[in-house]
Amino acid sequence: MTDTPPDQPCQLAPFARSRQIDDWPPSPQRNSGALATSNRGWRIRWPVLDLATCSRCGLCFLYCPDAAILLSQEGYPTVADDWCKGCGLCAAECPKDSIRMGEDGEDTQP
Amino acid sequence: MSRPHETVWLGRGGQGAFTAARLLGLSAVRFAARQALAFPSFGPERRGAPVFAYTRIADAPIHDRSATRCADVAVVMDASLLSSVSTSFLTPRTLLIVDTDAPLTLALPGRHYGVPAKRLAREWLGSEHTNTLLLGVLIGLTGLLPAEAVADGIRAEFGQGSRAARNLDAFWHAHDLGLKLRDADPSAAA
Amino acid sequence: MSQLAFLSGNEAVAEAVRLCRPKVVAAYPITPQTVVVEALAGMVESGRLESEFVHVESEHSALALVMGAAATGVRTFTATSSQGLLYMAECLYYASGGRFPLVMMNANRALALPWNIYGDQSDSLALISAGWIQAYAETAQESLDMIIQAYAVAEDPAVRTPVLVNLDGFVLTHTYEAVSLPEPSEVDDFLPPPVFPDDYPGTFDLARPQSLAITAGPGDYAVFKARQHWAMCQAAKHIRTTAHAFRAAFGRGCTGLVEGYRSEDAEFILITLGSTAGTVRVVIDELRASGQSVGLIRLRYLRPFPTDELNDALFGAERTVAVRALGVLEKDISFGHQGSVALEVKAALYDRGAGVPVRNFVAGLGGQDVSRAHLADCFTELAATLDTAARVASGVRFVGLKDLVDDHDQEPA
Amino acid sequence: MITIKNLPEPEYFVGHKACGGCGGSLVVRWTLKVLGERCIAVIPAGCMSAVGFIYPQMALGVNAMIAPFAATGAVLSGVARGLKARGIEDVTVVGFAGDGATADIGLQALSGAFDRRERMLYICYDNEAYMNTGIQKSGATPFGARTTTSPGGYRPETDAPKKDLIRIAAAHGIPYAATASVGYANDFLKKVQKAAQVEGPSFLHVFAPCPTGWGCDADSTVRLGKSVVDTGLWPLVEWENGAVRLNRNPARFAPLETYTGEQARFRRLTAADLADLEATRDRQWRALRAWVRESAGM
Repeated sequence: MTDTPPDQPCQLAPFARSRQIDDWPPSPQRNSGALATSNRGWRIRWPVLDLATCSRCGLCFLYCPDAAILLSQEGYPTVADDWCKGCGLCAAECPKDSIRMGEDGEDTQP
Repeated sequence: MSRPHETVWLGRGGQGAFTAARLLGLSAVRFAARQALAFPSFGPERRGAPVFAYTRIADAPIHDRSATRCADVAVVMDASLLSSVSTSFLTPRTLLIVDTDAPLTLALPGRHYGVPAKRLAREWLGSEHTNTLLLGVLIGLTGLLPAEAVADGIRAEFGQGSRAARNLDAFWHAHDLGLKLRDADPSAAA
Repeated sequence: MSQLAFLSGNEAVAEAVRLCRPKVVAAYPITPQTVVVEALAGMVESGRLESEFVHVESEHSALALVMGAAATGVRTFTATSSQGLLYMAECLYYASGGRFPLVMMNANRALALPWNIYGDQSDSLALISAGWIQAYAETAQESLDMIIQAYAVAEDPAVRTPVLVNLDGFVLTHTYEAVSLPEPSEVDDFLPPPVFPDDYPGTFDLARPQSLAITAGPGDYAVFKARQHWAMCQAAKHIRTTAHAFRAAFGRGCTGLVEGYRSEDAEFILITLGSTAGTVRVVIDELRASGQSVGLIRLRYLRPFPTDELNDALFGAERTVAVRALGVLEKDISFGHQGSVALEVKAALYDRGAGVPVRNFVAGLGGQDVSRAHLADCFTELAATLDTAARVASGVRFVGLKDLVDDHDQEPA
Repeated sequence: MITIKNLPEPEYFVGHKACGGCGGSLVVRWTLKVLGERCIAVIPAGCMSAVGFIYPQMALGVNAMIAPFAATGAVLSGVARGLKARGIEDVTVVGFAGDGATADIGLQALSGAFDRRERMLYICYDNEAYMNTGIQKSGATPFGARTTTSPGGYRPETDAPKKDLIRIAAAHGIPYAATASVGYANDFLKKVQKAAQVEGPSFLHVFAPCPTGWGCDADSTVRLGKSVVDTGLWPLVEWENGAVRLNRNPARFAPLETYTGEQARFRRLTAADLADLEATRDRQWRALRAWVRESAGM
């Protein structure tokens, strides 16, 4: 069954398109948090972080509608490649101007 | 095959015509091992408006669900209705029982029996509800069901309280009255 | 043991629901269904039924609400009629597409305009494609029995398709008759528990969260719909096995999706549904007594449509006489064509019934009384159908229209 | 108390297909962080259901279902009663409906659920038009805002403001109703927590910008969420058991242009329109302050 849940909710899980009719669940239902495709292709720009000036306030993490900013144990942000759509909210709301929107694919932590 | 016995009840909304129709059917089914359908004239219930109700009784299961076209018995709880509603279900064979204090002079088909039901209900029941009383007259006159079966039906409907006792009392009195009417006209027996 | 009661169709449904112990009941009144929700309210108040009784603000909400409740894994009930059924039409498709195992009673009633509260079958037949199993009861007893069986069928994990149990408005909903009322323990033994097992598909799961009633794009939608269709087709088998089990447990009831009455040796057969079948039986007995070769086939279920059963009944090996003409009698008209049931029947007969003339009789619209004389007329007309001229006339015959208008009951020239 | 400083780590709304900078998805993400995994979400037809449940990808990490457009309140009721019948008491039932699904087509079902005192949290994420269908006017579209069905800017016969959902909710006498904005996160988080604790229905009306529909930059969502409050166009109000409180009650408002100037939907506003908008705002605030005084028994 393609219905097998991923180990963690809302993690990227590989999903091969069903080929057998029985691979579809019997009704419009599916395990929650079962994701297949990345949103990577949505963006033109993405955040480039200057950790030297980062105050670890966490506002970038707070305001990301896509949960694409992850915080390290120490409170520093990293960018989730699969989820960032490049909207720029994190950069706009960073009180220290530690985030700028660079080209997609640029090193996020130069 | 034998045709089911058809009783038509005619009253005004609130007078208990349908309760009487249902009580007769209930007694037939639960206490006389007969089959019955009981149904009201379909539609919204409006207090005071003319109400028909029907009881269809037979020995075998009743499948016919069409309207009653020929009544064996018609019970009229308010004589004033007879001039304003269609009585096409009356035939020369119909026994027409009418609540009236005055002598009956109706230009309608059927054999007519006048009973001062409201006056008697005030006396026996302390109310103007004539349904159990007219049920008693009907059973006495026609012998359609064993009277004890209808008494059981009344007990099942009204429970054990004083209301049941009063209604039973009225029923039996009325039953005697029906028997007397029948003695005067033996052809009325069902 | 079971007790004999004197109940209306509506009351029989309410008693059946009480015995099935739904955990959530959504109630919105509409004539002629209202007695059902009133009776259930009384049962909840008196403690005879332990259920969340929810007063909703519309039929749309009633069906949406029981869908939400079913998603938590509990048995539910609601009832409606006519405009109410159409008002919840969107949710009917939702519920069947989501494969929620709901049971709903519908008091068959005419549709406005003209506004009319009396019985006919236009409401449920308008929603024949909504993905619900559609059952039509003839008697109060069958209404009670169908409700109980409906839960068994709907909740069967292989079916998971909602069931609509239809009662003719007033003629059945408001008519009192003898009903054998089972004991609660007997129904408990017959049905699964009213709280579904934790792994019941299509319900929330707190240990393993589920997304239900989801979106599917063009690449997947068709697969879900095909599976829904197959489940409905499979349901026919489950309806029959459930009916056999019911008969074994309670000693009564039809076991097929169609029921014949004196039809095996009848040349002229009326096909109908609902309570009108009862009056047809009486007319058949009368006509048989005068030597006429007439019979009845009653459609107990319109979805899944019993194509094979119907064909077997009409053309099967057990017949002793060949069918010469068929009439389909229904309280419905699909404007500009014919009655919906006639269209269904004709489609079902396409392979095996070629050459048998089928006439469509529309009767009982908006509560019009269907009399024995009307039905006898139908059989007379069926016989006349055999002459070539009548055979090609495919129009609808409005039964009894002559009683109402002086000139004609056929389409103006 | 959960604040922006200690927002729980688990994510329950990830990988959804909402537009970049979507305010509505921020509302869902934050709310689920507060409520945690023992929650059942009901989402009617609209942006959040269209972006969160596309088979086979399910973006919500909690139990969830899509409701018929008009029936969020009814489905929430059903879920709440089903849980009650099963004796499950520690699961929050939450609805996320847009402004069309709340102020227009779903108002009847919402009113019924309020009336029945269902134990549910109903969140309206308000982006002020039907966005999932492509920016059509709703009952919550403000004066002067261009939509595809009000191309010249929404101009009703009068200068009536958008439907006052908080007053409609409060008029049902429910225990808790509040407005919030994605621009004021702590205020929002506090209100979600309060609302989830209430016995009975609670209602949050949350300002949730839609960069796609409003013609503003994708990174302006939070900024607009602040400026709409600071200009007085979106009062932060709390109704708790009959008492009304203004969470922000400024003596002076920021100029309207700081809010309208960023959005293409307001581009056609003339100076006279802005004056009308300002007058309407001031009238609303007078009424609001009167409501506060009245509720305090003054």
